[in-house]
This record gives sequence, structure tokens and C-alpha cells, in this order.
Amino acid sequence: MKKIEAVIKPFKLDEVKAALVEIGIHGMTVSEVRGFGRQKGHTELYRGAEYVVDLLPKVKLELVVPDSIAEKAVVAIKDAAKTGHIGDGKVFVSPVEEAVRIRTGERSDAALQ
Amino acid sequence: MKKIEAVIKPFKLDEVKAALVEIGIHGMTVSEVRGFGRQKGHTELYRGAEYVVDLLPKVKLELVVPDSIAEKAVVAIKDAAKTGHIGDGKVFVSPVEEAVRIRTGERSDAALQ
Amino acid sequence: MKKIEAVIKPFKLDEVKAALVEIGIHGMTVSEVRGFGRQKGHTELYRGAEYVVDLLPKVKLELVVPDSIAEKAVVAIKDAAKTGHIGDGKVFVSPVEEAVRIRTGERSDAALQ
Amino acid sequence: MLARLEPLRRRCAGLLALGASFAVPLLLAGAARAEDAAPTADPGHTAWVIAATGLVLMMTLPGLALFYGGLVRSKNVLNVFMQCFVGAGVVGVLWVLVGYSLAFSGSELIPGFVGDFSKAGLAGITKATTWQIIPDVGASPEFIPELIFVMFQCMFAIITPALILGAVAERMKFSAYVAFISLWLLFVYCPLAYMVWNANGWIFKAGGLDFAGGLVVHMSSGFSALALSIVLGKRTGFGKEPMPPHSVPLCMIGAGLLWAGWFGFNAGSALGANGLAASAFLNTNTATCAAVVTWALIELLHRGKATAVGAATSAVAGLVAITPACGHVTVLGALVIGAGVSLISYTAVVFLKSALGYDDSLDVFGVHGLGGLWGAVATGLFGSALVAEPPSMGAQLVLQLKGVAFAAVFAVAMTAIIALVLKAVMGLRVGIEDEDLGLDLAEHSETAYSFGTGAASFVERAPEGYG
Amino acid sequence: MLARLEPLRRRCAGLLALGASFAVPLLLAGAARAEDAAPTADPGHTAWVIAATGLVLMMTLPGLALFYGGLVRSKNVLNVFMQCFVGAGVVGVLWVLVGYSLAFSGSELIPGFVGDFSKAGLAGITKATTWQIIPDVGASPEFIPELIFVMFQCMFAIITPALILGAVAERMKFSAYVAFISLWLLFVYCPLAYMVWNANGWIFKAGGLDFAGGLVVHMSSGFSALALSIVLGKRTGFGKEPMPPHSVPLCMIGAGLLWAGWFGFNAGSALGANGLAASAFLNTNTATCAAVVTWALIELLHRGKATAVGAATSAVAGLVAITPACGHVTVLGALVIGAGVSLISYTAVVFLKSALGYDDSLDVFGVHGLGGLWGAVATGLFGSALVAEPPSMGAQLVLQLKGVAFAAVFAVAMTAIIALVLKAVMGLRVGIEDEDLGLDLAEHSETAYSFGTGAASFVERAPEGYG
Amino acid sequence: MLARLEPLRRRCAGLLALGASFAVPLLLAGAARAEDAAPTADPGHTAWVIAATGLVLMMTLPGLALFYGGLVRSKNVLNVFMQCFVGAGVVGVLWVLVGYSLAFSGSELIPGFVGDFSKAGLAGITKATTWQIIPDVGASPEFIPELIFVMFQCMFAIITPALILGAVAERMKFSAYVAFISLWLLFVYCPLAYMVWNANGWIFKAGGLDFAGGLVVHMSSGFSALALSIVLGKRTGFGKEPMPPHSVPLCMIGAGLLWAGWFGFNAGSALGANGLAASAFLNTNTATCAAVVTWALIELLHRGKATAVGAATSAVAGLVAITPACGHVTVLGALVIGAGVSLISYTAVVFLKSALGYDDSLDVFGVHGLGGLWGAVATGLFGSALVAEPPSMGAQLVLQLKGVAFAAVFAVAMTAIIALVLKAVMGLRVGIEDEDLGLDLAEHSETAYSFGTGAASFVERAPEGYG
Ligand SMILES: Nc1ncnc2c1ncn2[C@@H]1O[C@H](COP(=O)(O)OP(=O)(O)O)[C@@H](O)[C@H]1O
Ligand SMILES: Nc1ncnc2c1ncn2[C@@H]1O[C@H](COP(=O)(O)OP(=O)(O)O)[C@@H](O)[C@H]1O
Ligand SMILES: Nc1ncnc2c1ncn2[C@@H]1O[C@H](COP(=O)(O)OP(=O)(O)O)[C@@H](O)[C@H]1O
Repeated sequence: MKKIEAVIKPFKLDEVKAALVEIGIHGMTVSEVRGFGRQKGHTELYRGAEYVVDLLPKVKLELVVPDSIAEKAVVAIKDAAKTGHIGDGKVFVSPVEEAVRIRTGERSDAALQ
Repeated sequence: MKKIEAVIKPFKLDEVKAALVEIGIHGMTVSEVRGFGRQKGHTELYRGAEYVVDLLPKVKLELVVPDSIAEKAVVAIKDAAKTGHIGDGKVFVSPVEEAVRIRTGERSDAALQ
Repeated sequence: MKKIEAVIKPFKLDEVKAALVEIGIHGMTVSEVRGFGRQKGHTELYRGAEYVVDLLPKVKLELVVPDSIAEKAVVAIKDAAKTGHIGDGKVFVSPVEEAVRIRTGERSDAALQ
Repeated sequence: MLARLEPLRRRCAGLLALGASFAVPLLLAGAARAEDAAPTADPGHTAWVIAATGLVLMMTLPGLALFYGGLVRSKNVLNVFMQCFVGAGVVGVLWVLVGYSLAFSGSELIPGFVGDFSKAGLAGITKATTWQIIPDVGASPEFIPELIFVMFQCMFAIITPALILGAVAERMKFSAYVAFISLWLLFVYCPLAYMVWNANGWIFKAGGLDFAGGLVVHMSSGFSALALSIVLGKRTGFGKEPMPPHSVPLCMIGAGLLWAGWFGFNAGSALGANGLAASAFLNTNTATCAAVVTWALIELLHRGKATAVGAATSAVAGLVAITPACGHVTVLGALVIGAGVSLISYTAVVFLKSALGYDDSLDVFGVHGLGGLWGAVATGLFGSALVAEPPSMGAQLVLQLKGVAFAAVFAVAMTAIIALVLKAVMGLRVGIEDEDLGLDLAEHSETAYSFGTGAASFVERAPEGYG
Repeated sequence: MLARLEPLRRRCAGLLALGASFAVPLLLAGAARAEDAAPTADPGHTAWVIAATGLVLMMTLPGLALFYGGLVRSKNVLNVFMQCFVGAGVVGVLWVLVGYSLAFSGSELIPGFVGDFSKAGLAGITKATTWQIIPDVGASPEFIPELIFVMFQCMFAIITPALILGAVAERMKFSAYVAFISLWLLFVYCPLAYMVWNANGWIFKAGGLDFAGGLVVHMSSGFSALALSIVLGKRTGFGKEPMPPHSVPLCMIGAGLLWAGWFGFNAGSALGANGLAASAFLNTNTATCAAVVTWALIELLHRGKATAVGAATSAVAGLVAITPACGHVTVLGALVIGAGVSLISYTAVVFLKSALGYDDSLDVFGVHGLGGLWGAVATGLFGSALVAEPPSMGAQLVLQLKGVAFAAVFAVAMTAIIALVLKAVMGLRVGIEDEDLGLDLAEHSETAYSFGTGAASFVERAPEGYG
Repeated sequence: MLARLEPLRRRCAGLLALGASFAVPLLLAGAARAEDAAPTADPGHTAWVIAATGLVLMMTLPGLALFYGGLVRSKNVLNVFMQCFVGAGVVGVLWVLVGYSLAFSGSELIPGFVGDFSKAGLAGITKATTWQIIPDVGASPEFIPELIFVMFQCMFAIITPALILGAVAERMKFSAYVAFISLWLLFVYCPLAYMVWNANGWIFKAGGLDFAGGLVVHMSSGFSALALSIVLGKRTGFGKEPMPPHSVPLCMIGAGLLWAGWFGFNAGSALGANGLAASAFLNTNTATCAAVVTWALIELLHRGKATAVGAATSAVAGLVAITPACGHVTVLGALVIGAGVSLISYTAVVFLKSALGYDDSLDVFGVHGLGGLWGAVATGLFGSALVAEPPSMGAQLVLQLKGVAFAAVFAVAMTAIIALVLKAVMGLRVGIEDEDLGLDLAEHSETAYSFGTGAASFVERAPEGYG
């Protein structure tokens, strides 16, 4: 199994989720994160003083999938999340050794369906 | 070393934590996430319009443990987090190559005690 | 490629970020988490009743780097995040098989620059 | 707010002149000629009572809603707001239809206990109808429009049942709550208001003092809260897991608005802008300050730290305790009442609750029930009636204890009956899954907070062009 | 607030005595001697109007800002606050410079339509200048300082354009908003106020009733909101993705403060503390309660759940609808008006908006435009003018419909013109990236919330010693 | 609020008739007969002052608590609330015990500088005792109950030390704060109030004008804030890391409530409901609006964006600056004062603070210290005393400058002494770990916010049946 982690722009979440559902992926975990990268941060003001906030709001998706569909999922995410502008984010793939569905105790690929 | 990631129902956190402490695990990191899966989302209302919120509040646990106790930890989590109802969540296990305790610089299993 | 995850004290974030930038790392993802470990929690009060909160605010950094600079990054984090007091946190290193830059479709090390 | 001279209020305004210091024969003659004219409202007194009425509404909306809403968990905050808003709506309608009549009509259904329907729908009350303000000893009668008295009392009728919700927060069915407060208003609040504030009420006639509602408002709601929370049962997880306030700042805003609004409640109960109102105001503030300081000191001694929730709680406790007494005591009495209530309520909230094991979610019994009781008793100890020859301290204390005992028993018994009937008919509690999910989603299909840029994306379909 | 007897206001205060019940010849003689003296302000009436004026400011700051601010997404909440605060600043300055004069001067630029600059900069108004309060039938004239009337009206002028922002929230350029409301104040609000409330205005002279601003405040802002939101265009994503409120509690605090403050608005419009003010107060509260209960029932029937946003919305709708009627109807009329507005506004917000497809972000048209319209019509159905021989119901209804029709057309046409001119000159909308980023950052370089211990660390450099 | 005619207040109310326009011989005769009677309170004036007093409490609780609480980091917000609540409690008790007497007694400990204990515990003040309102030129004396004057002044005494907390937020020990404001009240506030507002105070007698507290409230707190923040030292990280407000919406709610409440503060300082109060109200609103608009323009020019924190700050600055002047200037003066204060305070906050390098956390010195100073000087430039023959502008300006210079030196010196004594005795700052952890946890064992379903699970044991 593979774990796919994607950091994307928040407003793209709906589209990415739809793209994944379309290729048959029905489980994922989402969290709000802040990203630091090439994308320039905002300047903010407080009583006349300026400061730069360089950690920008992003959404992180985590999904564990059978090896067989990992590449398909990566491509789906990449396509759906793309705006072409800097800061679109990254997708990372890493190995997972075991998965368990808590409700049933099912393991491995069966836990993911 | 193994990294165990568990996505569970928020109100189960206390029980899971207690179960882990019982088997001698004294370190973990917790975050609030939202989960998408088989569990149906809520319908919400805004001025007469209905919409579905299909990302549900979950809690994610991350703990890195020596290989030897990984399976014990997985079972402990699985048992404590189980309600038997849909949406109980998942446990994933993946390899970790190195661990460092920042305070002391200790590495590997020693960093985890 | 390696994924480096560090759980640190929140007020150390700026210093750690600066240390990483110094060694040429320009991308990372940050999230707010709560940590459980040796560090003692706080006692809180509510209308005369005391209770202990043992999950403490921490910041988690995630960065994926080419194998070649992983160790350098670990050391940079470790040094910058250290106060010497309990609760300083941990650094974990795990394998990553693929990385994609969404904007360009670049893969592997090229996605990280 | 005692309507002691209510039967007099249709007498002539000419008598006004009698009490005036520069009354000369000729003016008296003029006054005599006007003897049969209807009394007219004084703009100054009216001005203060209108303003005070607005302040008392603000105590509930948003004051109490915030005070309670901040203390519950974030999944139940909107339910608290709904209990306050829809509760206000229901009471506001019932009040003009029947409630005011039951409490303040001149004729009665059960002598000494409750009025009748002679003023139902505000029958007979016009813009020109007036109501007499609380007369100070020797002062001449003065008046305000009865319509504003109707509203001033309406705001009391709105906040009193809302106080109860604190005891049943986080688990009561919304429909059952609305049904409960409707019945409670008619069968508990209106009769008690009649007994204590109507010139024909038995407690009033006996000489019991309750300037702004220690019995009618605080003991009634506090003791009912205890009864209802016991019938309802504890929250799931109560005593095992802590349920810390989701937003102490909201609670503090509420406490601040309650404090400010309570000046309308207490000083407004003079029904006029005069020395009595000023005195009630001063006692209100002084007792509250004393309560806040005392609670902080108790906390410091008991746990080593003074807390913000404690400050908010003690402010409310001080305001509760001075309510029945504020028109009857001096500044010294106010200091003692304020300090005393912190001792009593802190003890109740910390030790009594855990000893007895009931789950009064936000401590309505400890703060309002016992605070109101203490205030009513203290009125007998430190206060004096606004009449020419007030009874002795001992005699007044006996009167007060009678009233207190009756109010406690009456509130508990009636509430238990109403609650048990409703439990049988419609059920009182939400299911355990709904309790876990939170009442905001379960009962109102809403979420209080949607932070984060991505929040809006967490949604699938939007029928009917939602936007 | 009709200034019906405004031309009279310089007549002598001695006439006061005429209406007093114990007027004896000698006093009348005294009164006669003073016939030429300037009228003096009554402290009681003045007291209430000062307090009411403060309450009306509180409706906007922080009331309306919270009500709207809670309903938008968290990335746009500060922009809403800025529209309210800077909007208040701009209107407050313009009002004393020219606005008050255009609306309430005694001479006119366009007869029947708008005043002139004779009171610009408050020329000729001193501490001693007075303004006559709304006279009840047969009552003698009474007065308040004109300076407080200037301020009472100023608060109306502040809140009315601010109401419009709800329709254009989350996408309008801040500079364009400020320009828009400045022009709108002078070209829409001041003329309408003149027509309806100035003794020389054509609607006033025709006998149209608008006690506290159904036409001037709510229809004007509601219909203008519709026009402006159409010129501006929809929010990006409107109809596709839900945009749930970021903080319903903030919205509820706002609704509570609006409710409490509205007593100043409506009862304050009597300009005095008397039976008329009391009646306006009672009607205001009763209609609002009826609206809240009715809306909750409709929601229950339509969707199975009563919601908190619904309670807040219906409270405002009830307050809007009773505004023009509150001085003219009885309690029964208030109940019907309150219940009716919930039916009308719910229908508009749920069905009409999606049928027509405009993006009135926070339903200003459905709530204020149609609520104000219903209230103005209902004043003709259930109300009666405060004159000795009020016209028949049919005749009054025709008068009301005339006023309503004019206000709707005038507001829409003028707003469209102003909006189109500004669109050409400076542009109305922020760019799509800024809309996505949120107006707080894009227009004000600020973030509303910085929670978490680490929040402050998320920043790089702090020039000029920021701290 | 000058008590200029305080010595007169026991004279007869009969003189009232003298100023009335229809005074006929017979009435005068009646008046004469009553010459020795105690003056009675006017209900209208009393109504406004009671309402105003409630408004001023609302400025602190919750107004100021929100304004400051929103600006600090989320780990310190409850500490700010506690400083406001417990501060109010302590001052409220001290005020009735000794504070009022020190400031407003008729006899004195140090002639011209401070009163004595003759009114300690409110000795001699009953419901019937009255206080004279500010007389307009040629007006007859009018009265309110002294008890409400005691409370009106109490609310001033509550807010003034609370203003200081903004300078020391996020690092001062709670116990030291409480000790500090207790001493400050007695040794700084009461004497200054005596000097400026008591008929025997030297600044009052010299003819210095300070209508509602530019010197007594704002300069005193602002200059003391500067001194205390310097003695206390900077926050850890100040100047290196930004410390952005954790909730700008809370700050904006606070600013709105301050604005609304300030009408009680300023217009209430007339102590009556009359043209003077109306004028003070109008000037207050106008100056504030001018300040908001000006600040936004300055920001636009300096940084390209107008900010919400700027709007809130400038509203407060405008309110501060008009405070001493509001009863003495015309609308034009108010506009200039409002525009001027934004220039001054913006400069101070942005350039002066970073130039001098002190850490006045929330800019109490820049806003209140310099705003109050500007207002007091501007009163000399644009205002005129409420006496028959006011001094020339030059002469008044000199008087004002004297007062300003004295207040600045007195506040700084006394504060430095108190602070240094407390530093030696008990220490002023929390430890650096506690500062890092946040004062809410460190000083009060509480957390402001617990969001998320899982929040309540983050806890281990609950002794004593916590729930
Ligand atoms: N090496 C990295 N490891 C982890 N996350 C990264 C890394 N580089 C970038 N990110 C995440 O991806 C986001 C986008 O990266 P950025 O460099 O701004 O733009 P782009 O991906 O378009 O080149 C960042 O905000 C950060 O959250
Ligand atoms: N493939 C997956 N990868 C990552 N997280 C998942 C995956 N599938 C499910 N989850 C997480 O587990 C939670 C529970 O899954 P769900 O399918 O709803 O129920 P169950 O685990 O009982 O079958 C989801 O809300 C989501 O957070
Ligand atoms: N085994 C673990 N797996 C994951 N996170 C851990 C683990 N142990 C500790 N942590 C994280 O590291 C933080 C610091 O650990 P702690 O034991 O308190 O102090 P120290 O690292 O100084 O020994 C914890 O709060 C937790 O977030």
C-alpha cells in the first residue's frame, strides 16, 4: 500500500475530492496546514507597522491506497489541483506496511475498500 | 521503528490514550482532522437551503514506536477505538528510519523511551 | 527522498525555519498539533474543580528533502529547536518514494527545489 | 417593583400637589378641581423605565445567551442561543395574550394566588392608561404608562425561564424545552409574580419584601432548575470527563452585559427615576463588586488562583443576591449581601453539587436558587420596608422565611409535575448519539463556527441555489 | 418621528398649560405672559431621546456589524466591520455638514422633495434650540433640544446605508463602498427623509405614515441593496459552493443588540417618553416575538428543524416590519405584522432569490426591502394616523401604497445610476484573486483571527519595531 | 461634570422658579415660602444620569475588556478580562468606602488637592440627598440624587485604572496589578478628580476646564501607563516577533460598545438631560467620526490600506480627545479636535513609540495620554467656559496648559513611586516561562478557547466530580 500526501490550495479541495471519487477512492483524511515555499506571503499591517506572514493556508490530504492505484491517484490529484500559479502544492508518495479498519479489524487492502 | 497513524472518533481519544499508556507507550502526537469515508455526512441548513457536509471531525494520532511493540500498539488502538459503528476509523503502519530526541540528541529507539 | 517530521515547541518555529532556510531548504508544511509525552500537562480550574490537561500545544513541521541533505536538515532542526528543557520534541525520518510538483508536474528531486 | 399602591392608581393626579413642597392654597384649589382627572405619566420616570426595559431585554439577548453559550461545549452553543431567542419569542407572545393578565390583573382566579383573564390581550390598556411607581415614604403618587410596565414585566418573564436552561444545557430536546417554558410561565411564574407583586397576592399582603425578584425570578428559576435537571438526568460523561467552556470570552461578554443590564432590572424596579432608583442602583453595583472580590479571595485560598469563570460567576451571584434587597438596604447591607453570596454559592457549586451528584450543567441552582434565597433572607436581616412604620427585623425575617419556603416548595413541585408530564407525553432528552454529535447539529442542523479558508469547501451539494 | 408640527415648534411653550388637567386661570395668565418665549426642552423627554440615540448607534456599532460579520466567511469579516465603522465616520461627518440640512431644513431646494443648505454645518442651532416631539391627539406641544434630534436622525442616517452592505458583502471594493454610501446618503436617503418626515415633504403632506422608517430606512436600503447587488454581480462560486456563516454566535450577538437597540429606534421615534413611546415599544417587542415564533414554525414544517440563523433573521424581519407601524397599531396589529413578515421574508429568501438568481449575500432585499414594504402596507391596514380625524382604512391604504411604490422606484433608480457611474469611474468589485484571498487581507492587510500559540511565530520581519 | 456650584447645592429649590419663563408673582411667593426646603431631584435629569451610569459601566464591562482582550494574544485574553472584572470589583468597593469621599467631600485633607473622609462609607448620603447638575449660563439650579452621582463617578473610577492595563498587558502579575490599581485609585485618581472637579480643587478654582475627564481620566491613565510600562519592562520578544491581535472582531465589538457607552460618559457629564447634554453628545459623535475618517486617510497615504484595528483605535482616540471639550465647543471645534487627534495619535503610535522604544502593549500613552492632552489643550483653543463671562482664548489656553502640565507630571511621578514600591515588595512581572505559557494558564489556570469536538477529551482526571 502507498500513502499519498498532497498539500494543495484550500479552494481546490472540492475539485480534488471529486476527482478522487471519480477514480473510485472513497476514503481520505483532510487537515488544515500552513505552507512555506516559493509562493510569497502577505504583508499585514498593525497600527502602521508592516510585517510579512510567510506561512500560507493550505489543505493537506492523506490517503492510503493499494499499490495498484497509487499512480492513478497521484495523477488525479495533480490534474485537479493545478491552477498553474505558484503555490499549487506538492504530492508525496511513501510506503505503508499495514492498514487496519478499526470497525471490523480487516487488514491490508481490505481495510481500504 | 514504525510509525503508527490512527484516525479515530474524537470522543474515543481518552480511551485510546489510556490503552496505549497501559502497554507502556508514553509519547504521541495528536491533531484534529476531518475524515471522508463511508460514514455519511450531516445535512446542514442555512436560511432554508440544505447542504451536505461530508467531511467529519476526526482525531489523528501519530506515534513512533520500536518495531517490537508496533503490533501491540495497533491492537491496543483498534480495541480501544472500536464502537462497531461505521466511521470508527483506520490504523496505518509505515517504516521510520530515524528518530531523534531534540532535548538530548539521542537517536533511534533511545529517542522514544 | 526523505520525509522529515519534527514536533517542536511552538515558540521555536521561527528559529527552526530560519535554520532550514540557511541550509537551503525553502519548502515545508506546518501544522498545529498537541503532544503527549514526558512533559507534564497543566492543571486547569473550572468553578473550583481541578483537572489536568496533558496534551500540550506543539507545532509539527513536515519537509521532504533529497536523501543527500536529510541529515543536515535533521541536525539543523535539532540544534535550532533545542532549549534543553523537557518537551523539546522529536525528529523522525522516513522514506519517500515519489514527489510531484503540482504546478509543473515535475517529479522526484526536481519537485523539491 | 411592588405594586403596593396599585389599587390607588386610578385616583386623581391632583394629589400630586399635596406632597409638593411649595403647595400653596391656590394650587391646591386647582388640584382639587382636577380631582377626578386620570393620572398622567411623568416623562422623567417614564424615560428611565423605557430605557430600563430595553436594558432588561439585553440581559437575555444577548447577555444570558452569551454567559451560558460561552460555558457550554462548542457543539451546543447554538442550542443555547435558540433556547434564549425562541424562548423570548414564545414568552413575548404569551405575555401580552395571557401572562400579564394572570400576574397583574385587578381581579383573580384563585384569590391571593393568581389573577384572571380580565387583561388578556391587554384589554382595556391604552396609551393613556397609567401605572403607579413605587412610592417612597411620604412621597406623592407618580405614574408611568401602563404599556411600558407591561413591557418591563415582559422582560422579567422572558429572562426567568431562560435562566433555567443553564441547568439542562447540552441534553434537552428543543421542542420539550419550548413546551416546558410555556407551561412553566403560566403555572409557575405568573402565579408567583401575582403572589409577590400584585397588591392582592398573599405574600404581598402579608408584607413579604422582594424588590426586584429574589423569589419571583431567582429562587423560582433556581429551584426549578434543580428539579428539572434531576428529572432530566445527567449529561453523558458527567463526572468522568471534564466539559470545559468552549469560549470563556463569550461568557465574560455575557457577564458584563448582565451586570450593565441588571441596573435596568433592579433600579428599574423602582419604576421611576428618583432616590429609590439611585439607591437600588448603588446597592446593585456595590454588592456585585463585593461578590467578585470575595469569590476571587476564596478561590485564591482554596485553589491558589482566581479565575475568569469565577469572576463572571460571582458577578452574577452578587447581582442575584442583591435583587430582592436593593431597594431596602443601605450600602453596608449591600456589601455584606455581596460578600455572603460568594461564600454560599461557591460552597454550593464546589462541594454541594459533587456531594449530591446532580448535574446542573451551569450551576443555576447554586447561583440563582441559593443566591436568591440568601438575598431574600438578607432583606429581612438588613432591609426595611418602604412604609411609614416598618415591622421589626425579627418580624420581617419571619415574613421573608415564609416567602422563601413557599417559593422553594412551589417551584420544585410544579416543575416536577410539568417535567414528568412532558417526559411522558413527548420525552425530554435527545438520544445519546445526538448528545454526542451535539445539539447544534442534531436539533438545528447547524454548526456554530466555520473557520479556515477551506471550511466552505467541505460541502457537497447545494440544492435550491444556496449561497 | 413625523415632524408634522415642525412649523409650530417655535410657538410658545405657554400653550403647554392648555393641555394640563389642572390648568387654573392664574396659571393660564402666566402662560399667556410667556407667549413669546422660546419653547424649552422637557428633561424627561430629552432623557429618553438621548438614551435612545445611544441605543441606535449601538445598533450599527457593534450590532449590525456583528449580525452581518458573523454571517460572512472568516476571510471577509473585517471588511464588514470596516464598512460599518468607516461608513459611520463618513456619514457622521456628512450629516452635520449637509445631510441634516437637506433632510430637515425649513426651506427647500426642490419643493416637496429635498431641503436646502440653510442648516448646513448646523447653522443657527444652539443648545437652546428645540424641536417638537410627536404630539398625541389633543396633547399640548412638548420639546427636546434640536441638537439631540440632529443626533437621533444621524444614527438613522448611519445605519441605513450600512444595511445595504449585506447585499454586496464579500466582493465590493472598499473605496467604492465608501464612495457609494456617501453619494447614496445625499441623493437617496436625505431626499426620502425629507419627503416622508419633513412637514414640507410631499409624502408627509399627502398623509403617508411611516412612524420610524419603513420607507425611509428599510425599503430604501432593501431595494437599493437589490439594485446594487445586481449591478455588482454574484460572488464567485455563488450557487455552486455553500458559503456558511463563519460564526453564528457573532451573528446572534448582533441580532440581540439589534433587538435591544431597536427600542431606541422605534420608541425613540416618539421623540419623547410618553404613552406613544410605550406603545411603540410594546408593538416592537410583540411583533418581533411573533416573527421569531412564526419563522421557527415555518422552518419546522419546511425542513424539520428550527435554526439559529433563522431566529436571528426573523427577529430582524419582525423589527423591520413593525418599524413604520409601531406608533399607529395596537398589540393585535403587531402580532399580525410580525407573523406576516416571517411568511413573506422566508418565501423571498428561500424561493424568490433562487428563482430570480440574484446574489444578495445576506438577504437585505428579502428582509429589509420586503419587510419594510409589508410593514408600510400593514400600517395602512391596521394602523391609524395620530390626528383628530384619521382617514378611513381604504384611504390610508392608498396613501401607503403610493409611498411604497415611490420609494421602491426611487431607491432602485437612483442606486442604479450611482452604481453605474461609480463602476465606470472607479470600478466596484475587487479582482477574482482578491475575492478568493478574502477582503480582509486584500483590502485591509489584516487577518481577523490569530489563534494558537504558534500564530505569532508565523511572521518574518517586523520593520519599525512592531510589537 | 464640574461641580462648580456644588457649595450651592443645599440652597433652596425654590430658586428654580426664578429661571422659569412663566414665573408669576404668586408662584414666586410660593417659592419663597419653600426657601428652606431641601432641593428635590428632577426625574428627567435623574433618568438620563441613571441610564448614563449604566452605559459607563458597559464601557468597561465588557467594552474595554473586549477592546483590549481582542488585541492581545489568545493566551493572555482572560488575564485582560480578569484585570477588568476584578479591577471593577476592587474599585467599586473602595469607592463607596473611601474613594468618593476623597474626591467629592466638602472638606479636605490637603487644601486644594484632596478631600477627606467625611463622606467615607457614604456617611450622610440618603435617598433624599441631592447633587446639583451642571448649570448652563443663566439656568436655575436643578438636582439629581447624590447616590446616582456617587455611582456615575464610580464608573469613571472603574474605567480609569482599567485603561492602564493596556500598557502592561501580557506580562504583569495579577496580584501586582490589583495592588497597583488600588493604590493608584487612592493616590492618583482621587486627588486628581478632587483638583479638577471638586469646587475646592485648585485646578477647578483656577478655572481649568475638563468637561468629562481629559485630565482626570485620559491623561492620568495615559501618562501613568507610560511610566508603568517602562518600570515593568518590555514583553519578551517585543520588537523581534510581531504579536498580532488574536481576535480583531472582539476588539471591534469593544470599540463599538465604547463608542455607544461614551455618550453616557460625555453627555452624562452634564448630569442632566438638557441642551448641554445634547451638545456634548453631538460633539462626541462628530469628533469620533472625524477621527475615524482622518485615521483611515492617513493609513491610506502611509501604507496604502485602511485597517480595522486602525478604525477601532481612531474611534477611541476621537472619543478621548473630545472628552474634556465636549461641553465647551461647537460642532466645528469637534471636527477639528477629531481630525487632530488622529494625526497626533497615529504619529505617536507609529513613529514615537519605535523611536523611544518603550513597550506600551496596546498604545495607552499614544491614544489616551496624548489624545487627552490634545483634547485638554484644544478645549482652551476652541471652547468656552460655561460662565457668564468666559475668559479670553489666550487666558483659557494658559489655564489649560497649566492643568495639562500638572496632570502629566503628577501621574508619571506618583505612578513611578507606586510601581517601584510594589516592585520591591512583591515584584511586578511574571517569570519568563509564565510569559511564554501565557497569563491565562499561568495566572488563572484557564484556557480561553476549547474548540473542536475532541477538546474535552484532552483531559485526564477530574477530582471532586468535575463536570
Ligand atoms: N520540500 C517540501 N516539503 C514539504 N512540503 C513542501 C515542500 N515544498 C513545498 N511544500 C508545500 O507546498 C506548498 C507549495 O509550494 P511552493 O514552493 O510555494 O509552490 P510550488 O509548489 O508551486 O512550487 C508549500 O506552501 C508547502 O506547504
Ligand atoms: N483510504 C484512506 N486513507 C486515509 N484515511 C482514510 C481512508 N479511508 C478512510 N479514512 C479515514 O477513516 C475514517 C473512517 O472511514 P469510514 O470509511 O468512514 O469508516 P470505516 O473505517 O468504519 O469503514 C474516515 O473519516 C477517514 O478519515
Ligand atoms: N513516540 C512518539 N511518537 C510521536 N510523537 C512523540 C513521541 N514521543 C513524544 N512525541 C512528541 O514529542 C513531544 C515531546 O516529547 P516529551 O516526551 O514530552 O519530551 P522530550 O522529547 O523532551 O523527552 C510530545 O509532546 C509529543 O508531541
